[in-house]
Amino acid sequence: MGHDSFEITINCIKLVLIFLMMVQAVPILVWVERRGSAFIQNRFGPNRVGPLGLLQLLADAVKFLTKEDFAPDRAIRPLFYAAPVFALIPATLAFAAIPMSVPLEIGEYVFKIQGYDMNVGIVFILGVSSLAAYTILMAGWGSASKFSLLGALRASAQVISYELALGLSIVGVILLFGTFNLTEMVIAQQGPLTFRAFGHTISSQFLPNWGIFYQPLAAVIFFAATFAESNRLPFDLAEGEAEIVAGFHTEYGGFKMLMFFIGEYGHMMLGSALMIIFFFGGYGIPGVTVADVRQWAAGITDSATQISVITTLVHFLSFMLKFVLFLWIFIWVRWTLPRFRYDQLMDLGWKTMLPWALGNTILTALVIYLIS
Amino acid sequence: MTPDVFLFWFLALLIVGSGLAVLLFTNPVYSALSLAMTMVGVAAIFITLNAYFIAGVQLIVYAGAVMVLFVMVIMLFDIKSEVQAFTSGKISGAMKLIAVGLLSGLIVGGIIMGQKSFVGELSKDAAAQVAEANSAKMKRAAGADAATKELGVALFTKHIFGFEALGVLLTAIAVGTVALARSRGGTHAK
Amino acid sequence: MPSSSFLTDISLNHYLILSSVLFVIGMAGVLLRRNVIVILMSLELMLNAVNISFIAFSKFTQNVDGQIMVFFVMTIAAAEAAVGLALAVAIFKRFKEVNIKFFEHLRG
Amino acid sequence: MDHSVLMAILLLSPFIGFLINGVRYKQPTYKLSGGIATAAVFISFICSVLLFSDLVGLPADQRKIHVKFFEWLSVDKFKVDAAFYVDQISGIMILIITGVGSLIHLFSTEYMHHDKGVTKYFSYLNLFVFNMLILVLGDSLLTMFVGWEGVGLCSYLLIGFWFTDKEKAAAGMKAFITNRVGDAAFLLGMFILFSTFGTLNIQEINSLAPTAVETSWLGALTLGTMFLFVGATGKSAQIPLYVWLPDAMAGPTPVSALIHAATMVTAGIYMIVRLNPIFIVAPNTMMVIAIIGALTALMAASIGITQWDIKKVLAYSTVSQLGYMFLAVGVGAFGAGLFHVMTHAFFKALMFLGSGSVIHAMHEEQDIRKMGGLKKYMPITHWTFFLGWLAIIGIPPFAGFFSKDEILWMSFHSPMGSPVLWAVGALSAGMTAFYMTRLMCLTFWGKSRVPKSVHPHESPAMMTIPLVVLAFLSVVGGWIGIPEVIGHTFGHIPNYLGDWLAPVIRPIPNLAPADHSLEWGLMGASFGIASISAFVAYHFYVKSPEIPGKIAASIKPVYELVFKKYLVDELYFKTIINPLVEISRKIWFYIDVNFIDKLTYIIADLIKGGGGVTRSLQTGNVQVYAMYIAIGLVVALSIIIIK
Repeated sequence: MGHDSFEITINCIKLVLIFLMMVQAVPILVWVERRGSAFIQNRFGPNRVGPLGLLQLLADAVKFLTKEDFAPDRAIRPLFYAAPVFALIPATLAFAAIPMSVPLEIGEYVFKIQGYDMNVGIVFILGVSSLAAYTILMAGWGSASKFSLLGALRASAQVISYELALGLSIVGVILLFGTFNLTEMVIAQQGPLTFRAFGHTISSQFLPNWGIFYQPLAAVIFFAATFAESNRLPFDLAEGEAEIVAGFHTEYGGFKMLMFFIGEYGHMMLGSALMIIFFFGGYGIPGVTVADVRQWAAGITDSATQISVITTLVHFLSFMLKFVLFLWIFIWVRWTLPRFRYDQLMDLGWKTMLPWALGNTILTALVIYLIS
Repeated sequence: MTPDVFLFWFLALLIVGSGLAVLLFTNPVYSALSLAMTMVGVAAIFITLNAYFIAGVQLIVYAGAVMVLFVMVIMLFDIKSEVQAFTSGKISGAMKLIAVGLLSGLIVGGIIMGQKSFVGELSKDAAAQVAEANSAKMKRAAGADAATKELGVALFTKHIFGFEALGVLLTAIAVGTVALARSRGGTHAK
Repeated sequence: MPSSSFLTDISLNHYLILSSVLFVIGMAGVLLRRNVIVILMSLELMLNAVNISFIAFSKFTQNVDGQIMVFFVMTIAAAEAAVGLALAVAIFKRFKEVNIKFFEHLRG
Repeated sequence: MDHSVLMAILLLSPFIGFLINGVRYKQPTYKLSGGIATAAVFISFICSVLLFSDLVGLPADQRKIHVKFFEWLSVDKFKVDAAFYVDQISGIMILIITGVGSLIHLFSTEYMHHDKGVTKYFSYLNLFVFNMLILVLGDSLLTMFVGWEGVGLCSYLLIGFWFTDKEKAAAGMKAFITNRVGDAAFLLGMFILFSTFGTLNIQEINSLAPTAVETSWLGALTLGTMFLFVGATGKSAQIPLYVWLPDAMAGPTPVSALIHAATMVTAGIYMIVRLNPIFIVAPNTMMVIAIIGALTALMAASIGITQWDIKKVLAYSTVSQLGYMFLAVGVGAFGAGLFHVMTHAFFKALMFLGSGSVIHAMHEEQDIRKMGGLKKYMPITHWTFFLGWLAIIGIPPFAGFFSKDEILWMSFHSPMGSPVLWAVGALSAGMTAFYMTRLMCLTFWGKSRVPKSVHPHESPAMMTIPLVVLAFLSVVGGWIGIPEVIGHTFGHIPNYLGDWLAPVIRPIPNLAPADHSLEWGLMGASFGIASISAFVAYHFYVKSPEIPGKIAASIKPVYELVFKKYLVDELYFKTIINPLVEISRKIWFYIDVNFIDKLTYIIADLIKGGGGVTRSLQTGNVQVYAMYIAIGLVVALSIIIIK
């Protein structure tokens, strides 16, 4: 009983921490996005409040929080109010399953830098993130507005369509690593690039053993599909301003609007994290294994706890670097590419990405069957 | 009360409550959302029963796809609240209620009474197994992974015919659904 | 049976009873609701109830076949939902109505 | 060529003709349709000739060509093959059928050219030939029965060919129904023979036939043959079932020639001849046959004297001649009967076709009171008809003389015959001579009574060629069966037909050696009667045409009775048909309307009422149906738990 309650407590703390981390990351991302877009579009962006406009975050937060909380007259209030809250849940729950570093060992306890470790992590993440469609639908329906409803329908159709390509592109990766477990995937990607076939081993000293080298097509499809899943440009038909004002969150303002923001950024973060874990070695450092890092840390200090802490921190840093890079790519793409037309969006999802992902799956299965 | 027990009662209440909500809400949108909630609860129940993979599939297929479809269709129809959500007819209504009540009573009664027979034997075995599972709690994770593999092996060897038959069924369904969706109101169309 | 053990010892029966209660709720929905789509949803509820008992049996007999059956049931449920909704949409397009009372064309 | 191939072509050629014309039955192309039909029958004729010549080539006691195509029926021990065989008897018959048949087809082509249904007509005609061949060639009674029914059908179709005329349709119906009576008897005969011999195969029956004579009236053989004979009276128009044949003249004249003179109506005689081994041992049946035949010959001849319709006269003549044939087989002279079948086929077909030619020339006029003096208008028809006349009244050396004389001689000489039978036969021969001369006089000779509006003319070649051929045959046809007495007198001329048939005909038991002087005397007597009758008739109808009327007036009641055909039709109506109709009507009203119909109505009402009750369960509401399922589930679960 005692052991269980300790576990539960730690798990709760971890979940709260991860949630806070996500929520706190959002203002930074908003700032990056605004500055970055200005940079891309050759403007200044927010630069008045604080150094480099960094305090703009606070100002925005204050503004959001102090705005009047209103609902349209004919809105269906339970749904209208519940939608923003629900927006946070799927992304947070899914993000909690991401392993961000090697486990921390303090004494006899092992703390995973991860909300929870699940053997079928990938399936779970897909399942939870698919719940995001409800948020959009609730918001769209609850607002009692044509634009909202149209946006919601578009968005949910899009999410469902791209989920197929997304899921199928991951199947190749799962076949490759032979596990649903994210941590095991990361471990499998350590060390130099190594091909094993028919008893021969070919390895490269320059390239890390990352998924992208095995599954380039899956990587491309997965990355594109995560854009669609998080409703970001060039797939943001759900909020195409020129057509339907702002889509499902047309009627939202103030703090509720902010929650949708957080949800959207949460999806973005989740996409980036999964991208890293599947194709870019997770928290691993190219050219160096976890053991190497631990050995290096042992040269600095003798305490096992300190060695563990240093190792965990170094890998966390590695993870964060990659993470930020991918988040930047998300922002970069948003301000660079134009929006698709709706039929083009559906054609791309159903007629291009789905068949390619399917082909990739079959090819991978065939190759694995043949060389093993 | 152990966390497992707490979890079971919590989820059971959630499932039954949201299930009743499906039945009782007159607004179909609420019904659909309650159903989605039920689905999530059932997925959680699956997790408590160590069926992780099935839980994930339940989330993806049911909660993620099927229910979204339902909600979308309801929203497309633009039905807000129904004047007559329930069937009229006192006699048939009473008969229906009686049938349902009797059925629930019979099933539950049957389960409890049947302890001495099949279910009872099963429970004894099950108790031993639960004890075994509890003692080997640390190994549970590895066991679950193996279960997923076992599931796949069984699916593609022992139940391959059913799998293929379902594939055919799904193909037929896909064609039929597209045909239905493209029609302008069935055989009455001009 | 004593109530304390009933509350604390979660056995197969608990899952089975949960399953049957859910099944009956779904059945009541099928029998009593008028909206075609709600009826379809109630059907899904019944299928889910069955799934619970499958998984429970699977766990308590340590047999993976139960999970396979759930897999099949889910597939069929998804197919059924697709066809049912397509029919509902077709009917709605034609009659502008989803109340099942209006579809008694096969009345004897 | 292989015999089975020949046989197949022989049988199928008319059938294919029937199919071809049958599918294009609406085409009014008489030349093409007639050409196809004639060619089909002519091919059959060639096959018949080839088969016959093969038959001649075989030794006398093995003259038989048997072809089995497949097993048709097989029920326990009852086996029937689709098999056919040609022997001495059927060989002659197929030559007559296909030979005379193709001539009549040729004649029909021209005769029917104005008719819209000409193609249909030819398809029926071909179907008739096909069925007739099956009847003749079939190796079992059942196969024969198929043909027997088939020709009945074709006869019905062709008699009622102009079915828009109510009387003609009724005539067809009459023929069909009358034949049904005979067919039923034929079936009964078949049953008896099967239960006696255990087979329906004709050859087996013949070989199993006992040699001992059966004297009982109720013996199996007597009964069986009696029933078969009743069947024959239906098909061959004997008392009491002859009534249909005069009415059958409603059909086209070539049909009368082919079916109702030359071929189908002789089927009864053929059947008896073919089964002669069992008939000869049933003397009671033989006696009945002889008496019926003689009576029919006399009665029909007497009616023939009074008729004014050219075809009716010929029809009664046919009935009378058929009576002769039955007389012959009845006294055991099977060969003579078959001989007369052949010669009769020639001259009666000739006369029917001649009458057809006359009718054609007279624009569908059949009343001989409106003819007369046609000799100068239609010379070929007249001369060929004249030869036919000579043949039928029995002037030597024409065909009819030999066959008729043999019949008369045998009816006197055979132990089964008697002087009475001879007397009746001779009397009807005299009557035959009288009415045929009367017909000749009224039609071709004397003063013309042709209405001004009609301009008689000779028929075209297509019609006259068959007449000439048949006239030739009528002249020489009898020479193959010259009686021994004449042959003996004029050098050694053999009786080809008698020798030919000898192996398949059982000899008459206890036949005394012929007394040649008596035979000469009887021959002279019958010839004398015939010539005197002919002369008297010539005198009456050419020299002093008022005499017949006076005679008729002086014996008015008798004349009326004869003129009205002895009121047989009226008798049948009164005694059989009307009561039957009355009883049927009663049965219809009491059993059908009041019982069966009411019963079904009650059942229907019950079902309807029950349906009305259960209908309320079918609300069309899915949920109510689901409720039924739920209730069923409750019941099932309760049962399980209670157990």
